[in-house]
Amino acid sequence: MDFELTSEHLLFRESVASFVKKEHSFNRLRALKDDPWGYSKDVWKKMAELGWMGLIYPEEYGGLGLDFTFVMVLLEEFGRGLLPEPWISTVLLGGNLVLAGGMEAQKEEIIPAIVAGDLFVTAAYLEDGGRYDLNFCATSARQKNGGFSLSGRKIFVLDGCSADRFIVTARTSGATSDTDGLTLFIIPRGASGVEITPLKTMDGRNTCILDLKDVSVSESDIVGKKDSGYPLLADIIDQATTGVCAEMVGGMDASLEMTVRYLSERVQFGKPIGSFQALQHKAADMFIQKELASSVVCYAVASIDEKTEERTLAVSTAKAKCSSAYPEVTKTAIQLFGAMGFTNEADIGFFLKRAKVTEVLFGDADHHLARVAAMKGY
Amino acid sequence: MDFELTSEHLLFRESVASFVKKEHSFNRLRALKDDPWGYSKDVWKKMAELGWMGLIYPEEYGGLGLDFTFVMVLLEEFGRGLLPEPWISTVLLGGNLVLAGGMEAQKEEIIPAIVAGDLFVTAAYLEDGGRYDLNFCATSARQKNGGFSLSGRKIFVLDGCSADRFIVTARTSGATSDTDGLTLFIIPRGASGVEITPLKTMDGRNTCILDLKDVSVSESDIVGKKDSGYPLLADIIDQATTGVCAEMVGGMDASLEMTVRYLSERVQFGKPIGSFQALQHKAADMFIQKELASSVVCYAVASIDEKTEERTLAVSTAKAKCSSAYPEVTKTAIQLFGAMGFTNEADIGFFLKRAKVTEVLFGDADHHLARVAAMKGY
Amino acid sequence: MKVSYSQDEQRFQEEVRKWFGENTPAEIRDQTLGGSTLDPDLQVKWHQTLFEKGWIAPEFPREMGGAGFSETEQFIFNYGYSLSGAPRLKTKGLSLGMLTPLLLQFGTKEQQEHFIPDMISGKTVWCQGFSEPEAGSDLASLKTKASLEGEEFIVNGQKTWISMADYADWMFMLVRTDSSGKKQEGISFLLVDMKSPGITIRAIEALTDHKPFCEVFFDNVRVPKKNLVGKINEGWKIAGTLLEHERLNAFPIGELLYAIETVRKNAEKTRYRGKPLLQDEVFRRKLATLEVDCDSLLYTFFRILSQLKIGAAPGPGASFLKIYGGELYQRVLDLNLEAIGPYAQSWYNIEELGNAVHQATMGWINSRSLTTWGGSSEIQRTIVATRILNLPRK
Amino acid sequence: MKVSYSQDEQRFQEEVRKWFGENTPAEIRDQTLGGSTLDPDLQVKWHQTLFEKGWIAPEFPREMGGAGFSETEQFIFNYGYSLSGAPRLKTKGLSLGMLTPLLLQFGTKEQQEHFIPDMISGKTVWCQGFSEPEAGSDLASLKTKASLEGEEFIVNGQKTWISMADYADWMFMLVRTDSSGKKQEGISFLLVDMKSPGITIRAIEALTDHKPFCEVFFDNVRVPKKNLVGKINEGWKIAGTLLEHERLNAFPIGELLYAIETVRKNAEKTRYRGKPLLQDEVFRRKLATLEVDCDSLLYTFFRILSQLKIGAAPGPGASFLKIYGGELYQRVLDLNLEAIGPYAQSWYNIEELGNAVHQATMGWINSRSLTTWGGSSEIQRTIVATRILNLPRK
Repeated sequence: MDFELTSEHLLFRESVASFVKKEHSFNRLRALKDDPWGYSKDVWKKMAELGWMGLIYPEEYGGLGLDFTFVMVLLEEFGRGLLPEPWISTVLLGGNLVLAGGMEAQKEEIIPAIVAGDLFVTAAYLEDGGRYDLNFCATSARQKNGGFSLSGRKIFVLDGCSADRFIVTARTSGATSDTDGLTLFIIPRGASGVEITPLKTMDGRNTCILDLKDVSVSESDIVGKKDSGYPLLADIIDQATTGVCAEMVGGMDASLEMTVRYLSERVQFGKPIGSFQALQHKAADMFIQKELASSVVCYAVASIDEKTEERTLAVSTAKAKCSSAYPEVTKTAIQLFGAMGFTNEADIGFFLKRAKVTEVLFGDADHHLARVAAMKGY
Repeated sequence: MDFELTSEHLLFRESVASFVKKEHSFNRLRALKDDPWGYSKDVWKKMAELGWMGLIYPEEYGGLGLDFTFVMVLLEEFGRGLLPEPWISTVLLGGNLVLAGGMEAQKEEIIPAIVAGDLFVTAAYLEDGGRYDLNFCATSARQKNGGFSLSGRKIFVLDGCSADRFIVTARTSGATSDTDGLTLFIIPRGASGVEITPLKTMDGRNTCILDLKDVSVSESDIVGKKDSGYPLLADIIDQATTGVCAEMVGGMDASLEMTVRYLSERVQFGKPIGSFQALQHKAADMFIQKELASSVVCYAVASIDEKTEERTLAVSTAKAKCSSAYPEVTKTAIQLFGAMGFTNEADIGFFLKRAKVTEVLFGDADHHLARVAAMKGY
Repeated sequence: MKVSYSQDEQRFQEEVRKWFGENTPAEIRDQTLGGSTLDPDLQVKWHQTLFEKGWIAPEFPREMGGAGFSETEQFIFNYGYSLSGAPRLKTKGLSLGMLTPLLLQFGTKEQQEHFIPDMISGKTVWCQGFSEPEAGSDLASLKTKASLEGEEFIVNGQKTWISMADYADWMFMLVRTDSSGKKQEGISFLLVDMKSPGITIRAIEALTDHKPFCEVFFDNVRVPKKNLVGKINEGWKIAGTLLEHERLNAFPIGELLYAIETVRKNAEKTRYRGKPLLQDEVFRRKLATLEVDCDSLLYTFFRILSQLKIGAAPGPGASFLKIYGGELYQRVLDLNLEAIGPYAQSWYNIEELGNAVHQATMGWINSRSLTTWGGSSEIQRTIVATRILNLPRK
Repeated sequence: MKVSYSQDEQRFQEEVRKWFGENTPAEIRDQTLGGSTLDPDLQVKWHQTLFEKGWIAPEFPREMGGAGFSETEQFIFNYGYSLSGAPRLKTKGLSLGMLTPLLLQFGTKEQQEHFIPDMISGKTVWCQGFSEPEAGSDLASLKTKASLEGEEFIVNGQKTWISMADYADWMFMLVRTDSSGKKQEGISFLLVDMKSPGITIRAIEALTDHKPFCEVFFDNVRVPKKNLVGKINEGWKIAGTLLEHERLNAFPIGELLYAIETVRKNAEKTRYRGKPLLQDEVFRRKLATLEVDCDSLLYTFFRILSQLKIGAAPGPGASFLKIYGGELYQRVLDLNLEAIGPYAQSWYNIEELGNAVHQATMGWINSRSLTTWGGSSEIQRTIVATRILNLPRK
């Protein structure tokens, strides 16, 4: 077991960090708060120019073909700065689904466009009443005129307000909670019967409710095999979950760093408050939680890179840990910042909100704990 | 809502406290550790002379007829000193069952003897596989020769090594987990087919495994109604549970007091360790937990005194709180005592062990939380 | 000890339940979980409604405008009030919960007669000027200066974290009147008309995107000498008493009871694998744990409250209620977000989601402040350790 | 990064599993959960068995008597060792885990050659004389005095909390050789033959009713000057390095893994409402929570361990492993008692209950010491805050 990064990974970290520092700031987040997208296409294009959209995609589609550890490095740095650009939804969800399950024509149309920074794709799979279960799907795909007619509602579609394409789960057979019978379809934003209701999250990012009313799609819009969308979706969601875990680790690290700085600078009773034992011990607990999360995320990333049999267990273990650690770390940070932590004038509050959003994104701690128990065989 | 004690209660507290101080010490616990009974009949007789066995029994049977608040006061003081005498098993379990459900002849035979300090009675109801459920009963009572023949095994019978009589649950009808079909029988220690295996608990008190092999009893040995023993038992166990909660509050109070003293006296780095903020805050948390437990036990005691409809909920709320607070408080105490706390030379360890035993006695926190959820209607 | 009600008390309980059910405006109830941002106009309106009913001050005698309730009636009243979803009022907390007992203890007869009736009726709204940018936990380091010139104090300096400063008619504040001795010794307690020339106010935006508190700047503000409470340079002791009242008032009893009910309702509405989430064993256990802690705290609160006489200082006991109450309320609102699952990430109030989601997320953010304002949980634990347990100070 | 095994590594994993399965004596395995009270004779026997197999020191080179394993092999070995239920050995922890790296760094060639081989083979057993009655957390306050007279130190004083002092052949200890300067400056590090005249030992009874540690009294005990490690008065720095090794050794990795397995087995055997307790949703969730925390810690442990070269000091990172490892182990053993329900109150080992119950209760009591010995969790958190996070010291 070895968690050392190569010099390539370390160099990449430096370049991502300096990009984030140059192109991004917390004041940018303040400015984007009421923006319908919550991010900027300019920054996105610059990222694309650096090749980051194709980071893990094969070279034949214009990608760099790098390993998943690069994803970890990239997203940790995004997490440190809270960069809001939709890399997870477009690259890890949308593009990855097409790459893993799509027909050659779909890949050729979509992947290079993503790599170029010209196309936003996302996945739409959550439904009301299903909580975090990917198999829960009441959206129906009925055969009609040689194709399918889709009707149903998806919620919290990640970056859905700005997506050009949606990869949607719909039921071609089976009952609402069956694992079998799910099919993935690509739907363009402008398709007839598609309605988008914006749903901003507390960290200022965009999600949407996606209503489908008799949306017509053809066989050629299917990603993967009919009735067998679940394993494909589950595998890709596992990867995206690991990505968000890396982002959470970066967020914990930045929260801790900001808190330590504040504790060292803020003076009360004639000394820096960071010299008070009770506050020191809370900072120590933040550090411990961050370290634990970081290690287990490394394990999940390496498991994905090596395609081990335990990777799904590793991912759920990582998300369960991050979904409990990140909120704890940021709550403690807010507490240690005192009244100042409760204002929008301090930056630390951004991390509290992002922690809450990422806590539930792709399933909260309890959801993943139940999976861990099942996979551990009890 | 009023939790003030009357001057009678306060006077009684003083007299119990001075008795415990005079007749008992932690060194006495050390001496009794390997004693098969774990307590002394001499002290028991002295308690009887003060009228404490009959504290809540009606005057017609030689009792004092006082309210349940006196039980709280008595047991809080026992809990402060960790007095090991079997007041809860004999008075709150054994005697109370007879008083609440017994025939006049049974009452006349048993209650005055308990009041005089001449008779130890206990209840035997727990079985292997039933965890804390009172209704779980595989012990059978088959009709035989106009009476019954009892066979089965009871575990952790409180003060069973020294009991003269056992009030035993046995199944006269129904399946193992049914609530109906339970009957209570009085069995004398020496009855044929009774086998007692000592089972010392970690606090040095005695319990036993009670094996019954074709033990013959008659109709006149039934306490309460045939097949309807459950509600009677449940009600008396509620009272005993409340009693043990009061003991737990006393134990928390003494643990806190000893810890505060140690923190004030032990010097490291040139000052009392109680001046260090991290240790102060742990002591503060001990105090908070003790106060919360104390209030909810008062509520349960008053609910029993006033026979309110909510009393079973109040009892389970109290036990759930005490079963989490007492172990927490004593674990923190041990931690604050450092290496010294881990020795049998310090007294604080007695509280850790008693906390663990009382935590599970009459059901642990989870058992009572499940009851709370059910009684709150979800 | 006594926990059950007489028939009269049961009737009163029913009356309270009924009145609040009929008279609490929906717009107020909806804001309870996000309580501390309740619109000031709504607060004053609700204050005045309660005053007209005679219920604004359950513990005060009738001749003062209070309800003159017995201790049991107070319990019944407060419990019913809380369960109705009606919020604690800052207008009431500051004026009736904190300043009134203080004026009764330390104020002149003239001050009592001039200020108290308008506080009770809700005619005047007060704010509290204690904290400064460099004097938070270390309150005694405050620097805002008041120099006596003839019959007036001239006040210069800056206060911060002041709720409703941009709405209040009056402020009670701590000022430095002497810098020569120990820092606790030169502090005085003043009542200041917020319309005085020289006062500038800047609202601060909180994590909720609301502006629930302000900075207030004093530039040669003139305050009549008669508005000094107690003696000059003896304000620290008065402030200490007041902070104990504040801690008791800071105990979020109403929010707690209402929040537990809300979690339950949300878990009943939320579907999880074909059943209401409330039937999930794991969720049930979590909720029951919080219910037990809430009940324990509730009984403790009333145990301490019933020992208090009107105007008496609550003592350091109030500290531990504030610590545990704040932390427990945060745990309850954590579970409330857990109940609504993916909706926990939502923020804006869109029709599709209904108000429960916005209320839950907003309330959750708001609850983070409960363990810092009015003295952080860290400061409170030190108070418990040194003043209740008598552990050695540094 | 790398987490999966090559075929060779998988074969080695199987070999380890098989060897421990066949060679770990049942009497040893049964004591693992109550690890720190493992009978010294059994410890030495097991130490020697491992030595003969060549597996006593996985990380040491073969020429020293170690196994010379690669980092991955070390991981595989340690993991397999732990899961087998074989306990950490105090004989190994003190001598190989702490003293050997220290002698390699600070000792003379003569000391290295004289002491290390017997430690590795298990021929000599060591104990550690650091704490004193008035010098626990505040270790630098130690008073046991060593005066140099010619070629010998004369040692007088008292040490306490010493594991196996009544069994060990040698002690490494801290003594005061100068009282004139700062308290950290006059401390030296000595190796003392426990058979030296003037040594008296008193065993102390623990909460487990065993006597796992002793007080040791020194009355004019003569120690040859050549048994001084490092320079005179420079023992504090050496001790600091050694304490970091101790913290890494104090991390209860084996107990944790074995304990989690034990909880699972106990919950499988325990019936609850007609089913194994392990099928109860609430219990499953609790166990899964601990498994996630254990795995997180395990990966962190190996991440830190793999960064260490032999003999290098682990640095302050070892502190946080010890904190979290100890606290987590306590949580696991809490759940282990919860699993066995009413049996959690039992103490004596009666046949009726089987060994699992005694092991569970004894292990639970024993685990309480994990967060105090070798520097309490409070001290460790301060180390993390000031030495890793660089927060200001007082």
